[in-house]
Amino acid sequence: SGGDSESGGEGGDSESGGEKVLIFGRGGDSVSLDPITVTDGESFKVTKNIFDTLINFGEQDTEIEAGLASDWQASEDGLTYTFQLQEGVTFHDGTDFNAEAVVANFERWAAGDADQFPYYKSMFGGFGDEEEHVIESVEATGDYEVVIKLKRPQAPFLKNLAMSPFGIASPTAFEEAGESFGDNPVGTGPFKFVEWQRNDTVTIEKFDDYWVDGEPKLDQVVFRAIPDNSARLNALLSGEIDLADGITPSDSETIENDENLQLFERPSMNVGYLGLTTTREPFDDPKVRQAMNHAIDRQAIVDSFFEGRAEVAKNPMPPVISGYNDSIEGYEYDPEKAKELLAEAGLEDGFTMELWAMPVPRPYMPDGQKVAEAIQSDLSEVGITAEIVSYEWATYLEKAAAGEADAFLLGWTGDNGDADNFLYVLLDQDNIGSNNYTYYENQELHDLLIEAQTEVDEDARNELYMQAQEIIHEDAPWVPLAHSTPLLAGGTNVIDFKAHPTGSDKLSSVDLE
Amino acid sequence: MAETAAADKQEMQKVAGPWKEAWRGFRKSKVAVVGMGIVIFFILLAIFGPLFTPQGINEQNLSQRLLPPSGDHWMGTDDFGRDILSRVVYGARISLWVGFLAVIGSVVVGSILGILAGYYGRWVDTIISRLFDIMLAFPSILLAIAVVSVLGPSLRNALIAIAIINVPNFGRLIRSKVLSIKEDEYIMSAKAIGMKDNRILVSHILPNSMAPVIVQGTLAIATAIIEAAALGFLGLGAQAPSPEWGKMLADSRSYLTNAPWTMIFPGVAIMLTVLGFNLMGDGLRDALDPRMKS
Amino acid sequence: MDERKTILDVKGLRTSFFTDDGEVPAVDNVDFHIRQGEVLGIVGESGCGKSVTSLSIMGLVPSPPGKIVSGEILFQDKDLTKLSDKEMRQIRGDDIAMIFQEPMTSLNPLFTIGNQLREALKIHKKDWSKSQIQERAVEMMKLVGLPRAEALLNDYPHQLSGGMRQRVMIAMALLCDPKVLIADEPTTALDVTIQAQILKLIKNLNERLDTAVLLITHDLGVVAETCERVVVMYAGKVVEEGPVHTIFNDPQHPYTRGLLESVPDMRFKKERLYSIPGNVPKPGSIKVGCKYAARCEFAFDRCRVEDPALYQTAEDHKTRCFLFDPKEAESHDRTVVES
Amino acid sequence: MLHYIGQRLLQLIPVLLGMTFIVFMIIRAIPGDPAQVILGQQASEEAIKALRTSLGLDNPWYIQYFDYLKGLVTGDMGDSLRTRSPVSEEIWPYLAATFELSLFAIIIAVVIGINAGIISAWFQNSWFDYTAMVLALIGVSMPIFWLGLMNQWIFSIELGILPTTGRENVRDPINNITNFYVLDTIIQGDFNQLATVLKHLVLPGTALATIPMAIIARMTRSSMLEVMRSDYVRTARAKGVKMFWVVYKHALKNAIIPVLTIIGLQMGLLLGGAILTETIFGWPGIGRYIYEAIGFRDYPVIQSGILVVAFIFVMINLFVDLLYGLVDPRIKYD
Amino acid sequence: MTEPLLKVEGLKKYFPVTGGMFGRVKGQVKAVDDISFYVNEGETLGIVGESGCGKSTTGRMLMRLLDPTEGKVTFDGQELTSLSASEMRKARRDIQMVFQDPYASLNPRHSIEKILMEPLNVHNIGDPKERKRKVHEFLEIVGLSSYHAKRYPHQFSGGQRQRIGIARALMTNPKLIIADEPVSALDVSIQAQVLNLMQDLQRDLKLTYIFIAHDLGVVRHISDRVGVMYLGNMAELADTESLYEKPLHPYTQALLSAVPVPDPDFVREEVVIKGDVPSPANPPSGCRFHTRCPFKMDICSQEIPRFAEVEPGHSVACHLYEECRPQ
Ligand SMILES: Nc1ncnc2c1ncn2[C@@H]1O[C@H](COP(=O)(O)OP(=O)(O)OP(=O)(O)O)[C@@H](O)[C@H]1O
Ligand SMILES: Nc1ncnc2c1ncn2[C@@H]1O[C@H](COP(=O)(O)OP(=O)(O)OP(=O)(O)O)[C@@H](O)[C@H]1O
Ligand SMILES: [Mg+2]
Ligand SMILES: [Mg+2]
Ligand code: NI
Repeated sequence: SGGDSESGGEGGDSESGGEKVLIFGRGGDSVSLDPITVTDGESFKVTKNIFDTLINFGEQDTEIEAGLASDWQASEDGLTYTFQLQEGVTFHDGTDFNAEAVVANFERWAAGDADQFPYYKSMFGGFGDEEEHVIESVEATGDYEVVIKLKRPQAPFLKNLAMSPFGIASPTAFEEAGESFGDNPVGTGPFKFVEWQRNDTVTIEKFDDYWVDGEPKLDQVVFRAIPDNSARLNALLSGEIDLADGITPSDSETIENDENLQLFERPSMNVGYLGLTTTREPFDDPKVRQAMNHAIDRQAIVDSFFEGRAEVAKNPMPPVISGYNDSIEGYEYDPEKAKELLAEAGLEDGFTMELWAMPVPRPYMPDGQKVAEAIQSDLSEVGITAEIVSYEWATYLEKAAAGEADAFLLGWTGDNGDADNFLYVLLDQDNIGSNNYTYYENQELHDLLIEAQTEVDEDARNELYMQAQEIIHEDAPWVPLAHSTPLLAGGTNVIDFKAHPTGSDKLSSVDLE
Repeated sequence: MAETAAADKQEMQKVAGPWKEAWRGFRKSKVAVVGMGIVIFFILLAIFGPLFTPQGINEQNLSQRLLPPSGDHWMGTDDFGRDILSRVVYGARISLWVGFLAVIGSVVVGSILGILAGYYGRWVDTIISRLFDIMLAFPSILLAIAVVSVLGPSLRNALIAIAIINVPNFGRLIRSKVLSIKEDEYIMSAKAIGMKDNRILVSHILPNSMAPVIVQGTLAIATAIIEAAALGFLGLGAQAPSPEWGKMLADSRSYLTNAPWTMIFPGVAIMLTVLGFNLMGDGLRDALDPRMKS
Repeated sequence: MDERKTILDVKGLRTSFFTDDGEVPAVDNVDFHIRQGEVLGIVGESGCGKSVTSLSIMGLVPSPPGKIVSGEILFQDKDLTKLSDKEMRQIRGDDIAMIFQEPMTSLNPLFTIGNQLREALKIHKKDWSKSQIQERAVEMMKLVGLPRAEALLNDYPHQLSGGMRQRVMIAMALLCDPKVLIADEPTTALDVTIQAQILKLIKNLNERLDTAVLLITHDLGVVAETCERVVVMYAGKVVEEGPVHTIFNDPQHPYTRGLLESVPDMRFKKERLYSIPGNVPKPGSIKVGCKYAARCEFAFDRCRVEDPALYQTAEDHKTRCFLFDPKEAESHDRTVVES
Repeated sequence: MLHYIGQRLLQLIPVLLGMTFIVFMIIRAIPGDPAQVILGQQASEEAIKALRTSLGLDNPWYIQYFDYLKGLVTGDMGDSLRTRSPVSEEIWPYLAATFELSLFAIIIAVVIGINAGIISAWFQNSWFDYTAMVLALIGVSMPIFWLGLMNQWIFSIELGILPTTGRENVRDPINNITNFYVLDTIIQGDFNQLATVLKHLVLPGTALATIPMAIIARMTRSSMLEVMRSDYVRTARAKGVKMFWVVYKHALKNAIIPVLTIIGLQMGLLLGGAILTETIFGWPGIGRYIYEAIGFRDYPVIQSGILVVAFIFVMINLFVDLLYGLVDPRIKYD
Repeated sequence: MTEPLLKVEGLKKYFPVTGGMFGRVKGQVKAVDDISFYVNEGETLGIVGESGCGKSTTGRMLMRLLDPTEGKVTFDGQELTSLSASEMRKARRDIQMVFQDPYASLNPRHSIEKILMEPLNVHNIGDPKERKRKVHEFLEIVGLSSYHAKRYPHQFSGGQRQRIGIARALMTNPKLIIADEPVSALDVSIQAQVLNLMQDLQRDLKLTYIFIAHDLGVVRHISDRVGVMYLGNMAELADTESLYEKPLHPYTQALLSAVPVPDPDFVREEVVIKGDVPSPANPPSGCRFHTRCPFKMDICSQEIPRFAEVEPGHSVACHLYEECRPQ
């Protein structure tokens, strides 16, 4: 096909003045460009490039690395963190980055509420003087030194700081802009904000005074919203965009066969699963839940609907996360075994259930509907009649959270690469009604997870999580399905693009040929 | 005179009612007959087709995914390795079902409202007509989407939504027809005989306002099928694994490049069915609407 | 014998409609002629082919399904049926003009009267200036007796009454001084008092401008009052032709006689109307014999198998009935008819 | 005339009021919590609660409704729950995008549809007539999303002659002044850009134009056939008017009246009904804006969006009614 | 003198002209404005007048198919204008109507049998068998055959349809038949058939007719007395002979002189009137005919002339005859 990026509909006049402009096609528009106010990945995709965080994640993992903080020390008890800041950094508006600026950012965040700054609440427990607020104080102890004191130890504290919402913004700018800061973001990142046309494009351009030498390489990046997957692929094929997010696995072949295109795999940090609501019959019986695990042929699903670009899951979290228990043997596909278990549970004649399938593609499950169809067919082999039900995404989440589904497809993408962000959030009894959609409750598990939250010793902490995974395996509230590898595609002229597991990619080292 | 009477008597043997007359007119139009042929073909397909299809509609065979058309699978297979021919054949049942039911629903509701408005006039008319105005001012696809969002996506709810958005069309049509028939002389003569109003409504006005409703209904079935497909395409109609044509199109969109047959056949099926109804509707219009006669 | 020159001569005209039921001859072998400055009437009941005859002359038979199958229409020795579309257009509205039955619908509702009047002049008088055209339009409006002629030109048809509209139609037809004016039931849609005005106008204009008028009507009264000669049509055929006095005082064809007797007369009360039995046949439904045979009191065997010709019975008088076939005269006593 | 317009506008009030109420009730009957959707799957419960309160979603529905109405009276259409910016500001670019597309589509539809209809009627039962009418029938029988995809595939992927998505060349964006890009490029005299903008309009425009074009062609044809049989057309021919002028002057003006209604209706339908086309062609239009707002339960956007579309729809119809007056002197507005 | 079968006093019908947004009444069409007349049993009253003068409106009001704005209709001693809707429906057994348009007055979807049976069903006359017999009987009476019963209206010619319309009116054995232009749509030869039929029926069934028409010849032929209407008023009403031989009202004179006579030798005196009938929505003041009247006097535009007898049995509404009236 004639899809090299120079030809196509736009013709050769597109490259004006030899500037390097990267067009990044993605599935949706950003909500706001003030990272602390939002929770959606499409916003972070942009803000990641406008703002820097104190701590960075690794290039393609969630190991922590120096960011705006060039160095840091934690106290023994895990309650005090001292950060040395990078010197010679300026914000896009020309003001200096220093300890005062960091303190100002923290103060701004802590003065908010859950409505304004939802992620702050999720990650640091609360605001201001609230009991649950983990951070006790943030002080500038020098021009380039900041000390943060915690009320109680928080194991993933540094990882939290590396998350995109906590990008450091220019205090001058956000004080001046107030509410509208989201429309005029100012950070220290590799790119400056230029223009935002809602539901269409966000344009950012090279920040010449970026503190990392030689970066960024691009002159301009345009994020372009193309909600329809096929349309986005078509745009890539015709050269209207250079990079496309959210490539459907089924299209990977097309891209690989096109000599002008390359495929990028985003390292997996997610899990897609079939949740079994443990309060609803017959899934209140662990035997039935195990039977479900045996009845479903995950490998076939992964092969067909993830096009093999996923790893069959056996645990609720992906292997890249430390604390992953690889010694657990996943339930093998064994319809006979499943029937036996069902018989033991008194359901030799099978039963009828609703199987909820999500209506929208998610990174952890590119096509819920099709996975559901495959599961439906597997279940019918063991005598279970599943009716596929779907709601609109908003309704789906609400109803699932209310425990109205028998079994539902869902998934999770890690925020900070910590085990807590999977196991506690998704399966702890504290989160029933919220992200624990299965209403799964286990006191023993709860105790382990709570302990792990404050355990600062890495090995001891991992041990706790290993145990937790065993309990979950036995109780089988889920049928873990896959850890998918989300796909991106770009022209072969795109160099050094590294997809990040969190879903927001820093484009400072990317170049165009 | 005697001769004419005899000829007269002979002619009278073929007693042709107005419907028969219309049928005769209908038969004369080639396109209309072709249209009806297509429609009948799809109806037969819907009824008997599934008995003869090579494979069950939901029989998955992941090792046979996305096979191009061949002797075994005339229309190839889809991403579950299901036989597309079987699914397209079964899909006729769904689409026709949706088309007919949705239109019957809107005709019934629209007729009742339209007759009330047209015959009783005054404030009844004002209220009903305003309601129609409101509904017509809505972008209909958005209204359908909103209705499905409220009820939850399913074939049945898509059907309800389509029926709802079509109500004002029929309502208005019948209202105006009733208004014009009300002024016809045979209504006057029925009144002169001493007939009661509601009886006039049932035995004179209703049957005479049916012709345009039948025409419009046939055409509306066509639109309803497309609307159902559009909702299916948006994921708001039939749910997996149902072989609804719109849904099939949506499901196979990502294979357009490497397995185009997954998109071509359901698309062609929709087009043909809709074309059939449109042709038939046109023919009916010419046969039933004397204004169109040359 | 009339010395005036024949201006339009229709010979053996046959115009058919080709429908699903086959060929329907709406006008079947019709002959007649009009002389310069003469008013010729064509009478007949609904559907007998009067309008189709006039449309055939104008070359306006809706086609398809209609078609002039055979015959000649000689206008100033040119056969109109053989003319090209363009040549025909130049004759229409210029040499031969026409007014129609429905003054309410025959004017285009979306254009002003003036616009529609001037249009004809623009087509046929290409060398005229704007003001000349305007002047002529006003002149014609005045001629047909319309008040406020200038102002009326800027009005739309719906602002005029039926009688006024018919006057406008007449003005429009006469703009280019046509040699022949065809008036197809020009007063049927009008009230009697208005009808009287219009007929009077047509008659006046005919006398003043020496335009030949072909007046089509189904009203025998109108014919008696306006025409010099009459053609009676029945089921697509001319059944009788003659001067108006002859036709009314000495009708020959049984149909003509029946027709005259079945009209109630306003001047006196007939005890009982004569009524022709049966119905007017649908064109094409009678294939053999005389078309009137089924309703005719005097029909005999020959009438049912053979189509009578138009027999010349006197100078200027022709009848399509075997009773007037010189050959039949021997076996059939003429007195039968006259009794 | 002004009086008539005033009356029509007055009549509009109950319709629009009824409409806001119905929309309000329908969208609130949709299950799903905007706060949850806005914050996403990963958000905590408290965050959701706080957001609900701050968005005023805790108030009883009638208070919310009256607040909304109160806002409307002062020209305030509310703030988007998702982006927190006023709908009245946000909506304009979307509206302009859709308007430009619809206008383009309707112009194609009208120019081709009317002429095809006229020629079909003129040469009734000719091969042109048959072909045009069969094509028109196929046009109305085709799901446009399917047509759009096929066109996209053929013209931009396989042939590479037209762009697939969007309104402009993102690499070389145009200077936006009015949000009507065609207008913008003309104002700036930049004809290269104008060509680019037009190129972007072609595929979505034609996909969108197909159905109205077919409908207009059919309508024009039957309307023309009826008019061509009328007495005044016969009068015109009897005057010796050329067939071309008979058709294009006398017949067309009369035949166009019912077609005008259809054009108005279709234009209105395109405004709100282009969701599928906008999605497939990545067109940042109002249909998609509202559709996505439904997904996000962004109540103010849905309400105001539908209201605006309906308002325009009704205004277009009013405009068409006024046009009648221009075409048809028999219609008087008083 | 016996009571007339039908008596009409001061009958008026004003149609509101509505417009604007809330259907405001903008004016009135005075379709029928204060007319009075009577019809004796067994006679035929003809009503003539130009289009739009209110003939049909009058006919319909007599049957209460339209409710009169004002006035009284007494039929057979019963005051129709005060009857309730259901009483009126019963009364309609005795008054029936024949309509002008033979194509529009028969329901195209009903067979002839059904159409003719309907009045019997409505008024519950006889049992089904009897009804069927009666249908066939009346079909024969109006000159059709009983084998026509199963056919549909579109299979008949205009004249035949009009016969069916007459048969329908006869089904309930009415006393009075209001015929609203029953022959206007028919060809001359067919018109004669229908007129003869109506006369025969009147003789055989002792019917009373109100015969509405605009053809003066037809009216003369069939009527015993004739009323001439102009713009919602009754201009003149008299015995047929006296009206046609000695018309009094200038309008009647003009009307009679305008009718073309099928006799090329006939020469008549011309009373020419100019212009068109004014609109009933905006009728002239005083005598409504004054705008076209060749004998117009000053008083004509100011005062409405009384409609009263000037000679026995000959009433006229014209100021010319004001003096010669018996007081
Ligand atoms: N367009 C047509 N298609 C088919 N048949 C036609 C057409 N126009 C006329 N005819 C037939 O031709 C016959 C003659 O029609 P024509 O209009 O000449 O009658 P007419 O004498 O003018 O009657 P009327 O008094 O009703 O005007 C009619 O019987 C009619 O059925
Ligand atoms: N329903 C109505 N609403 C308003 N005006 C009406 C209505 N019916 C009749 N008219 C008006 O009343 C006047 C008399 O009408 P009517 O039908 O009685 O006349 P007519 O004498 O029967 O005329 P024609 O000879 O044309 O049948 C006309 O001007 C008509 O426009
Ligand atoms: Mg005619
Ligand atoms: Mg009348
Ligand atoms: Ni290529």
